Amino acid sequence: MKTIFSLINVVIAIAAGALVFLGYVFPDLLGGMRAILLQWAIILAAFALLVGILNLMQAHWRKVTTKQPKAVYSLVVLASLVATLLVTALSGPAGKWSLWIYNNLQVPIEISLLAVLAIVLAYAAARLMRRRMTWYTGMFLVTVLLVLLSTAPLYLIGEVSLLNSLHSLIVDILAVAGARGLLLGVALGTIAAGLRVLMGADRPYGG
Amino acid sequence: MQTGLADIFGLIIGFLLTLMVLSYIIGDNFLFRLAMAIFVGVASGYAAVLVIYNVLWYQLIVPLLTNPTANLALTIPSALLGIWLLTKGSSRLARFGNPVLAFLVGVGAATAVGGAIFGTILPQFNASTNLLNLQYASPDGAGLVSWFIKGLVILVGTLVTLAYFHFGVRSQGEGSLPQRHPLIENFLAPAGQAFIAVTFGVLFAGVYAAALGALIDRVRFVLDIILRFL
Amino acid sequence: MSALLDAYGNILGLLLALLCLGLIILFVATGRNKPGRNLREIPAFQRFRREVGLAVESGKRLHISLGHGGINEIPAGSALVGLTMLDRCARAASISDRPPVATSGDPLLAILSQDTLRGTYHDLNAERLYDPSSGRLSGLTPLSFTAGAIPVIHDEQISANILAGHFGGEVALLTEAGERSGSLTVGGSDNITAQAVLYASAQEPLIGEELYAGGAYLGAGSIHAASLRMQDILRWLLIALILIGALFKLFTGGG
Amino acid sequence: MTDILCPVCGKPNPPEAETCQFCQAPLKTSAFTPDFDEESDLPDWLRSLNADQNAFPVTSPAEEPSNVPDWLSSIGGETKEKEQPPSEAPAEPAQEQPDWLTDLTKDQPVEPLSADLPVWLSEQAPAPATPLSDEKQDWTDGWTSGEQAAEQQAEGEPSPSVPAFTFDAFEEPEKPTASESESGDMEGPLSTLPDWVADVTAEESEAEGGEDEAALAPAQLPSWLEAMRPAESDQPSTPTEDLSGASAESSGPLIGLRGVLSAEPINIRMRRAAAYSLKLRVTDEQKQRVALLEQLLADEPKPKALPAAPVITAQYVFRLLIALALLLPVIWAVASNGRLTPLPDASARPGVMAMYNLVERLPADAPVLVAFDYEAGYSGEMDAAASAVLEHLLGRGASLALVSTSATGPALAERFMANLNQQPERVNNPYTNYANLGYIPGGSIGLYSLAKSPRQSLPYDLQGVDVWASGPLSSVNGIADFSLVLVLVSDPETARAWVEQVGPTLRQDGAVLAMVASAQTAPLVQPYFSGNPRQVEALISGLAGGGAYENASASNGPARRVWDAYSLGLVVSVFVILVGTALDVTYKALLPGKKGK
Repeated sequence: MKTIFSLINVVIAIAAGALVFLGYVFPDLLGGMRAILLQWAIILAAFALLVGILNLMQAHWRKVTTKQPKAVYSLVVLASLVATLLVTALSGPAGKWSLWIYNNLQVPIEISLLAVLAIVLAYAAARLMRRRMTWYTGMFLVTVLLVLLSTAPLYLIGEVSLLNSLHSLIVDILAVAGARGLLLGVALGTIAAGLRVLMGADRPYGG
Repeated sequence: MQTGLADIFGLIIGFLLTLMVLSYIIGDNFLFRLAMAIFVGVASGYAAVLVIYNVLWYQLIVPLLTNPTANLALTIPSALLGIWLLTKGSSRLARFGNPVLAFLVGVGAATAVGGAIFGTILPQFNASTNLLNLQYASPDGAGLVSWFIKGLVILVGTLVTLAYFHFGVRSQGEGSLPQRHPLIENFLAPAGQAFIAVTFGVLFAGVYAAALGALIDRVRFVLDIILRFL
Repeated sequence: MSALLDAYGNILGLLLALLCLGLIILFVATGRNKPGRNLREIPAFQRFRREVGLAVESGKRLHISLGHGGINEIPAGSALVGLTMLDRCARAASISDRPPVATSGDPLLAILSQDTLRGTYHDLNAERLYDPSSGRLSGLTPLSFTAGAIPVIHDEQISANILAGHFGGEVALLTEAGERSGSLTVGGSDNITAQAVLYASAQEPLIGEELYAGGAYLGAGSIHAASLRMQDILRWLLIALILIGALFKLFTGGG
Repeated sequence: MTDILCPVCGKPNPPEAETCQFCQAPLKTSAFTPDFDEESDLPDWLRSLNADQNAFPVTSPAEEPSNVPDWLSSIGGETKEKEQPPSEAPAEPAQEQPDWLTDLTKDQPVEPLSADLPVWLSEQAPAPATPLSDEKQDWTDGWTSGEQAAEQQAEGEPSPSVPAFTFDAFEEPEKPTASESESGDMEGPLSTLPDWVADVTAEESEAEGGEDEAALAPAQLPSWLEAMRPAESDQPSTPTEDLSGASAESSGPLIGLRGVLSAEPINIRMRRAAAYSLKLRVTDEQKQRVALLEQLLADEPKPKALPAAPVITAQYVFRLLIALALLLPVIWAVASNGRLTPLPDASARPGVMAMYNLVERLPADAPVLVAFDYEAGYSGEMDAAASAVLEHLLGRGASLALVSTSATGPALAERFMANLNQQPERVNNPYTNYANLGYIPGGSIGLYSLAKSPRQSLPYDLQGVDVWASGPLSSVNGIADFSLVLVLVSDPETARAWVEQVGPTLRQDGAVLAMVASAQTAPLVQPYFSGNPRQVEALISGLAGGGAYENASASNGPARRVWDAYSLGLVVSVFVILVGTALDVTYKALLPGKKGK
């Protein structure tokens, strides 16, 4: 009985995938069908968000009820989640109190996390040569230093034309070439991963 | 006055949260964890209301209430499939939601393949073949040589970077370890790896510059608050 | 040539997809692709496999982070590969004292990670060992997902972190938490900005399309190895066509 | 009515039969008929169940009462083995195993489970685990063969064939005292046995009884049965007493026997049943050993606590030094609020000049679509990068429509506009000529539908007002009707999605796509600006681009306020990374013995 259901799941995945992909190829013929399926997917993603929120709350609630270590943080997550849901739902996404929560809690924390990222990246760059001493990591480090120096006029000195030309050589030529090769490689990998699902070989949906 | 008070109170909370997060630089501590817990709750709650408001309310419930017959192909099936997907919320009923998940994974896979082919491979192919296209050289012919060298370097860089990732190996003769073709192993791969190292250096510097902008913004914010309240 | 692409781009895209499909089926059918036998060695996967064994013996846990890319958007490809690697990790470490945990930043991805873990334990006749909270949604925005994953790395005796999915520059916060808690970090992403950050901060970065070879290197079946052979064939086909196209436009003045 | 068991061959016969239908032995020897008809008050389902039980007394090992003496449980033991499920057919041979896995599994020899177990347990030891049979078992072979064995240990309960580890197994069956056995009454240890046992013992006692009733006419036994008759030597040699006149036993296991030894059934039955205490006689040493074993079993599944890592390490100090070296100069530069470093020159940055010219060429009251597609974390950099451009747009009298493909984008847009209105020149005359259309869900799919039809994709603004009916947006039907589409973006994927999904529609109708990209995204958007054909008409890269734009538009924006700190920060960062690398490599070189971690 179970194999019948998994077979049905595989057929659904392949059929939906084929229709959407053919919608790319024949936009006039199947473009409308593709748009509808994609619109369904957008709305289903919103329903999935409801399940996701439930999952998040269940996980933290279980931590609190089973008194696992550091469960106090889970309690704080639940409290802030419920409070934000209530305030934002009542006053609307662009309401005064929603924006108050967003501007005074979420934005400062996110910017501070990126500020910590600056220190973390500097530390990672400083330890790179110790972790992997090769010609390529050396080239990487030299490139980082040159680009940082040429991103803005030097302090007190101002613009240095040599640095600017180095900057455009590195960014406009070498990086564009490497980025294009990387993007093409990633695209090949994405095609392979997607086709395995469309063939029914990979079935992450419990097929 | 009441709004003024809320703003001041907000600034103080923002100030405290900023210091709590920056304390992670010294080490993982209680204040940082508290700030992270608040952040996960607030961000998830706000994003949830936004999505429910913009998608479920405006694109599903309002059309169903105001004009049920319009756009039937969109509203009814997605509402039914959505409710069906809610079974994934309980671990006992989760198995029944697999068909809807299969639909979403199928659509996602097709979007990925379509995006990769029509969004990356064809445009990048077209842009790469235009690198030496005289049509796009500068009209007055000035700097033709530098334009050509620039185009050639980008073309070669793109191809050797792509070649570097070759996965297949074959034994190159009796008793030797399986290896990639000597042309790849000794020429294309090292050149490709050099281009990759430079590209990653540029991208890393970009991320660092953005993060430095955030660090300066936070330092300015903290100093502003201190100066304001002292 | 550009006019050709604009006019027949759709058909060319379809032919390319069918060619890829045909090559995969051909290589699976001919079976000339023994898994793990004729692929170049990637240090990251080599060290990761050893780390899985050490994790089981030392009673530690594996953490697989699937990123915050949506399943019905372009980054779906990296998310699908992340789920395959999650399945392989769960199989290998299912007898550990502390079974693996998966974090993600997209609701659909969190549901899929739970289904993947349930399916894996079902295959191993150990459905009792499956714990629904091992597939977690740690936050709904990119940075809140990262903020939710950092405590997992610090608190849950993690021996190895596998970052496989769509990340941004903030992925360095996860590798930093890994380094502070003394765990190995193997990481790859479809976003090349995140790859650049992982190149500098992860102990074992996966660069370019190496992330997509995860299934083949972890023995997820012959179709993954066949996919890699298809990618190699396509790679050289693209290189040849780009060269021919560039020379054609050079000599014909844009044609 | 109950079938009658044949006294000779023990097979069930219908109640009305005179002789056994199998061996023709006479049935009516005044056999035992129960005092009361137990059947009548049983429910139907139990009756059918009861009948079956009497006919085929099958007791599954698991239900076997634990207080059964050993001699009986060993019979059960045999039945258990018979019931042992045949081991599954050997699975197909595992797929060839990759080299790295065979090395992995070679180091962990799997000891046979039953090597040093006690005999009674090792017989019951589970069959060796069979590897997975589906095509995916390869590098995990080592794990799965271990798994199933461990799984059975992890289960904690013994596999069905291993008898539950109970103390009764050690109990010595109490020997019935002489008087009880003679009285034949069922007061002894058998008194609590189920009916089927009683039937078994009744058959045996009848067989024995057979010899006493030599007077019964010998049955004409069939030859094959005659051959099975026990040899003469088994026959008791002593003459038996003539008991034909004695009364036959009417109940208990000795039913039907005549002349059972002289005890009076009634007064025996009247005595209170002897209480057999089930209290265990276990020595203290045994108790300790059992407690130790229980402790071992309890600890096995519990994950072991791991040693906490030291807090202060060389890495920790190194990290603190780097943080201080970066933070102190930045704090000083921000606190001093100097204007020592000039803003970057806009003419040296083609993307900035292109943006400036674009905005300058906009007609008055032109509708402009502004997408806030960056995460809140990047607003420190993006506010400084984009403020000058939007100030310029507001100065030109453009009417803005704000959208976002990120869930928190709309709030970010409101925050940005609020900051703009806090500029000195707008405190008294805030700018309100904008509509916040909210969030476009679905990432690139959402952009595809926005490019097709903005009105259908975003029907209402955040306040729920239909902004397309009237006002500056009433003239906009398609996305190309916007004079400018300006995307503020911090993620390369999002930038690519705008170029691929919206770009083609804009180019078809001559509309313009411009971007303000974060410094991390600019290198990947650059090819779209410098490529041929140009897919992004103008590009501002990060804070440096914002500074250049402020330079071009001679405005005193946020970029100028932090410019000194930014340029000093970059120089200090280069210095910190260089010195840090040198120190770290030297530190590793000086300590060759210690493995660099």
